[in-house]
Amino acid sequence: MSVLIQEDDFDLASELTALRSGNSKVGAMVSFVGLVRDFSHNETIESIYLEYYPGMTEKALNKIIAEATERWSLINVRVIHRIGQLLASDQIVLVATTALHRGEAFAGCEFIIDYLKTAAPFWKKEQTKEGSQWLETRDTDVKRMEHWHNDTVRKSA
Amino acid sequence: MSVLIQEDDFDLASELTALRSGNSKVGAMVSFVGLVRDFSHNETIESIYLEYYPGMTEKALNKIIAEATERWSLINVRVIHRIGQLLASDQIVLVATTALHRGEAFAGCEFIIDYLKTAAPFWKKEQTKEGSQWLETRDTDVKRMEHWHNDTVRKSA
Amino acid sequence: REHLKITRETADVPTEASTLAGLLAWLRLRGDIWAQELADSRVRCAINQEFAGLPAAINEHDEIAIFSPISGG
Amino acid sequence: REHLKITRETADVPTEASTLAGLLAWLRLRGDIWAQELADSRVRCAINQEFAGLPAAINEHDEIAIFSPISGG
Repeated sequence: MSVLIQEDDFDLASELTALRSGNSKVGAMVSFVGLVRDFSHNETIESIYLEYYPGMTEKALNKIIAEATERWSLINVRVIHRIGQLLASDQIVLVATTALHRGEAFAGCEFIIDYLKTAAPFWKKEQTKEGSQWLETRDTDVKRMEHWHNDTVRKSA
Repeated sequence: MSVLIQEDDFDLASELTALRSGNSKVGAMVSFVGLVRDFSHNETIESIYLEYYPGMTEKALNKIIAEATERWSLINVRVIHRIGQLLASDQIVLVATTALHRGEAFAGCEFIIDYLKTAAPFWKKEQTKEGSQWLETRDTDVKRMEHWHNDTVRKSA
Repeated sequence: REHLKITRETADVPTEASTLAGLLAWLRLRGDIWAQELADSRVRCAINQEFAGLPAAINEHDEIAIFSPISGG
Repeated sequence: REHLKITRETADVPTEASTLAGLLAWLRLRGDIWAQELADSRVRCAINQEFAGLPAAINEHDEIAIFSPISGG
């Protein structure tokens, strides 16, 4: 169960290898990688820039992981979130889970990224030659997060 | 969109790198790896052995992928399933998806592995010194597959 | 599968076995172990590499597969 | 954030600003841009690095954070 916030890129392969090693009960590993999409929707954008709130962000992520492990029987969890300047196709975030069975690994992974999007203090801005613009929370992210409050969802998987 | 059935192990890192490259619109990549759990539930088991139905199994997997891409807007899909003798902690199966947004990548990945478990002809047996035993379809796998027939699920994500 | 010790066989089936249900019934006549392993509720069938239900018709030269429960992944 | 050009400030707040709602109201008195950016509906707050609602009480030496909408991942 570990959280890392860093400017550097992460090596997906070694993260996943480390995550599943050391416990031979692991039957399922699910990973999510969020990537910077190209800027074809607005070609003046040259990069994005991510900030966080040192101290609080780590706490918020650990709290999200704790809630996930309370809901589902997860063997291991890894969250890495990058900050600073990122270009198109760069990796932004990794959420990976292992469990005995896939239902738990899937649910835990999706829950963590859905909560991260709305409850972990990160801010993203798009940078153009002229300046930059902070992004708003996406409505669809709020809806996805709220979906987990639903009682049938709480108990499934 | 490609399917591979092979005895050899697969390199998760290069598979995922290949999957996301070549399309800068990819915003989300989700992967599932199924692993052989240890045999602590029955220590006489030494390995498992997987068979398939050449021709039909590939067709069945391609059909599952086609249905997933019809339901969700997936950019790329990769399925690799191993056959032959496998030991504890070995990788059995990879399902990986890319999409613009994570909802589609998660749903497509989970749908494909759920259908694979019940609708792709693979057979698994547990091997002990004394002999071997073919496994039955797990009830929980059938339930997970049926869940996708639900109308609200069909339209979500 | 192991119980029947046969993985592939080419057979001339009687005309009354013109559906999967009919074929299974005919094969079960071979005796105890066949009757037990090929119970309608235990097997799934494919015709020419596509899943097919018990009422499905069988035609000449069709490739019929009778499966024990599948368990991949 | 960029609009206010301040990322961190240590301030003596009047006693009537003893809740987050009170603090926001007091900060909005600083003028136009503050009033606009710090509308109750736009911001989220944290006290000592934990999310907190507008009625939450503020105590001496608390670390208060006022966020614009978050957008990570």
